[in-house]
Amino acid sequence: MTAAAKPRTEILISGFGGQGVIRMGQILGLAAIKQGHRVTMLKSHGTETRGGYVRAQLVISPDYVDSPVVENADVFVAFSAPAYKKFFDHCRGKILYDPEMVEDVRAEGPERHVAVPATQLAKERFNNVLFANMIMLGALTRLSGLDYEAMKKAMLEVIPRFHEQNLAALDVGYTLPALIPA
Amino acid sequence: MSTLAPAVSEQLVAPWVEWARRYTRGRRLLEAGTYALTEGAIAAGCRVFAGYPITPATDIAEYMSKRLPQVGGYYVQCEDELAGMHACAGASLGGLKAMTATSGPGYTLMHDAYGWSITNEIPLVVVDAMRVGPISGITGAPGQGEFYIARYASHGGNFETIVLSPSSVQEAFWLTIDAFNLAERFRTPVTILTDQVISDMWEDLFIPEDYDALDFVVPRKNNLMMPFYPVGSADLDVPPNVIGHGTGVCVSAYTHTEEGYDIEEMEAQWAQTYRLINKIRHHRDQLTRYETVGVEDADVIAVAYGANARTVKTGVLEARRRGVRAGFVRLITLWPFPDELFERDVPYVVCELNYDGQLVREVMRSAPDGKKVRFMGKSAELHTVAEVAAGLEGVARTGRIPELPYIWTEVR
Amino acid sequence: MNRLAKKYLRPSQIPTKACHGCGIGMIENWLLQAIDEMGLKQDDVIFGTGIGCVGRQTFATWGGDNFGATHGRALAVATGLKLAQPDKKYLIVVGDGDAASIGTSHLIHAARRNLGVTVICEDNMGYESTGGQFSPTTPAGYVTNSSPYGMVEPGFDPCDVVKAAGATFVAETTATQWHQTVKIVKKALANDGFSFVHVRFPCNENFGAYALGTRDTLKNLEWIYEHTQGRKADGTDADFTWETGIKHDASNSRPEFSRLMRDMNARVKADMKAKQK
Amino acid sequence: MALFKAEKKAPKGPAGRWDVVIGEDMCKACGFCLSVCPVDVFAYRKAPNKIGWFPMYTAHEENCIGCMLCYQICPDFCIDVSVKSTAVATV
Repeated sequence: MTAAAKPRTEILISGFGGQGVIRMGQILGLAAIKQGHRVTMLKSHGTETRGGYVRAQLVISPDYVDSPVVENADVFVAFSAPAYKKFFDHCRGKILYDPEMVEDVRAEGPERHVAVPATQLAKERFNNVLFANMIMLGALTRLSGLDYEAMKKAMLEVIPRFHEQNLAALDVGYTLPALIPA
Repeated sequence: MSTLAPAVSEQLVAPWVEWARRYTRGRRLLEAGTYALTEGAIAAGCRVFAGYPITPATDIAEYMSKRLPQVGGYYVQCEDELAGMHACAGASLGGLKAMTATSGPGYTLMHDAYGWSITNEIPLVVVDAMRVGPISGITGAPGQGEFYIARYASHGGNFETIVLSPSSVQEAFWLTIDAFNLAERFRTPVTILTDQVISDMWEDLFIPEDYDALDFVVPRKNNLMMPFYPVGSADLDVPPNVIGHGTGVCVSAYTHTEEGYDIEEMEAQWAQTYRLINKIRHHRDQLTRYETVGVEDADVIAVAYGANARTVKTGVLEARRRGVRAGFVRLITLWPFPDELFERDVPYVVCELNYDGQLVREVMRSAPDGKKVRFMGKSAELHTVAEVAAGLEGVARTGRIPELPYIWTEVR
Repeated sequence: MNRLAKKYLRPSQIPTKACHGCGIGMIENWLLQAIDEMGLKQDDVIFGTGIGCVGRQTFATWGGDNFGATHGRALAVATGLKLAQPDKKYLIVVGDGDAASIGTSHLIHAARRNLGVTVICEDNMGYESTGGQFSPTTPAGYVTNSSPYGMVEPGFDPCDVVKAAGATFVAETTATQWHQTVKIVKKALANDGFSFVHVRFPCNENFGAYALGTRDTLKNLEWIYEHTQGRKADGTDADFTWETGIKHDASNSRPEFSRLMRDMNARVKADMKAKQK
Repeated sequence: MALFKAEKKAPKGPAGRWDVVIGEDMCKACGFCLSVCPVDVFAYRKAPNKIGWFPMYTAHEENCIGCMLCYQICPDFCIDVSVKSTAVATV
């Protein structure tokens, strides 16, 4: 390891417990590792297993990551209104939010906000909100220009069941028309 | 995030620097610190885990319950931590390498067994995943409150302890093997003092593919003869006596003779104490592990260990970017305390996760001028990069740490 | 030195540190008889003790491997040791403090697991090595150094506790029942599981002096005898009677702890092999 | 009924065929052997042993009937009772 400058990417994902926040971070992290990056992921949550806030802080870097704390996120994924409010100031880059969960969006930086209707799409396409996190991950992959194939591979490794639906959900997010540059 | 003009010297002094260079075939995973601690133990030949679940060390117990039967080992979920560490000591006496894992509230319960294991020179490893206190505190927040408890891990005095602290998931893996090696070599319990952040954090982790091929793992050797140890000798290579081979081993809680018989004579007490203390003090060169950044030319040096060292190191680099010649010392071996790392007569800024100030007192003692040692204590949360940089800048320019919210600077 | 002491004990540790007339040596002598009659050798038995009179006096007298744990933790140590050395016989000789007070949780859980050890609880009805305080087995009303107005707390019977916890062999004797104790210890050692033998014996220096009002070794052993028989020498009933004999015998009725662990490991290994194929 | 018998009986039956050996240096003079013995075998020494007790010794070995009570009750592993080698030859 060296103390030389190193580009680091900070990603912050937060929402309620049970929304698959940690799973999303895990897949993202593993995909980065498969491509030879170094990754840290801090996860923090309230004491309750379901319902409280859950946060995953990922740092991806080509070299050893010193501080694992996300202080200025390049991407912030907000799955809930409290999470959006709590961590808005920790982000200086893009904010992906689920408009069904986060209704009041701050006025500043409209160009940074990207609405991904993950919950709504999950309900429509799969009749199950549990797939919202994969739709969001697909969208994040597109938006951040990450390797889609690596993401799919990592997803299959991390998630034990329902591979076909999850792949389909990932695809829904990745091919979201609003995100594809004209 | 930062661009450094001149190259800064960096040094990591630890045996796993070489290990990592030699063993490159394996798997790369995204795993938690608890997983790394477990796999490290399995790789080191640990075959017994006895303990009691406690957050944030619980996952170690869970991983162990899955892994140990696969390698012919035993997972025992005990009635309490007292039983846990005693059962580990028993298993180690019977010839199996053993480990237990706990957090602060359980660690204090283990002191009884810790002292027994020290006195009887039983090798084993104890993981303490520190969380913020006092007492039960917050289960999901890091703390560094057991720095001194780990040193004085039992009553009665007259012993030295070995305490190591990892600051990444990868390091937790190698360091656990190292802890087992030191336990075997020095015939004593070794504490791995980690914290909630490192144990819960997920990070890229390299695991070598074949544990049996790791030639640096110190194997368990059995001393199949009396006496228990050669009296007055510092011969460390006397391997542990093992119960169950009919050698007439005596393992006693009391001060004992070289045969292990309890005795109430001062000469025996002195001989035992001499051995227990000096087998560690006289071999500090084999025990000190640390990391430094730019200490040679530094005007101010930040000191930290564990998870906290991660943000402190980034803070040091940030201070450098702002034109402050800052250095960084990360302790990996906490005890025996590496006094020699604090030889330069410059201000030291000690960042630790408590408000009472523990590590800072040792730095004050070993630095040439204790009055120049500054304290930045924070509770339940890692220092931010901004805080550390501001602190170092303040000390370098004005000799004082600026007022920062939630940072305590007073040491009484 | 008698023939069994010569065969099994360490000459350097005899005489023990026990006070004169202490029952600890008597009981140990009977343990030796049981071991000898079962044809066990020094190497076959691991002798574990705790702290207090029983721990201190019996520790290191056994010629084979010994351990003296911290107070109450002998069974916790034995739990780990049994996994590492499953084929040995374990004699865990502890006092009433170790078994019935400070180490009760370990006693209960060792019984629950059916850990393959034989616990001999040598009970002198108080904490005598610290000068004679009451313990959970001190009879109600008796005066000790910490119950100067009589023991007000109710006591409990450790035999009931371990039986409820799942011990597979439970028995009680006293220091005046030598043949019975030898027979019972033999049965206890033959049980591949958790055996508990509760043996009451006299302390002259403390319990005798304060609770019974005499340091006369004969009178104190006579007191034990009276409460074993339920009748005093003059033919009147004693104030209470200990129920002695085998209280529960389910020897070898359920698998021993370390056996269960090894069986599970074999199962896991077999499953792993099957999956690899 | 008492454990100890104050009055000793005259030996009957196979008396005189036994060796009664006492390790006097390890005896703590509790008196159990003397009291439990149904016949008259034991007596106290008039001089202390090296651990400071006035130990028991075999005063009348010829009275021993081989009941082994002393062997069973001795708390300090002192006493051994065995068939006399000469007696073995005559049996």
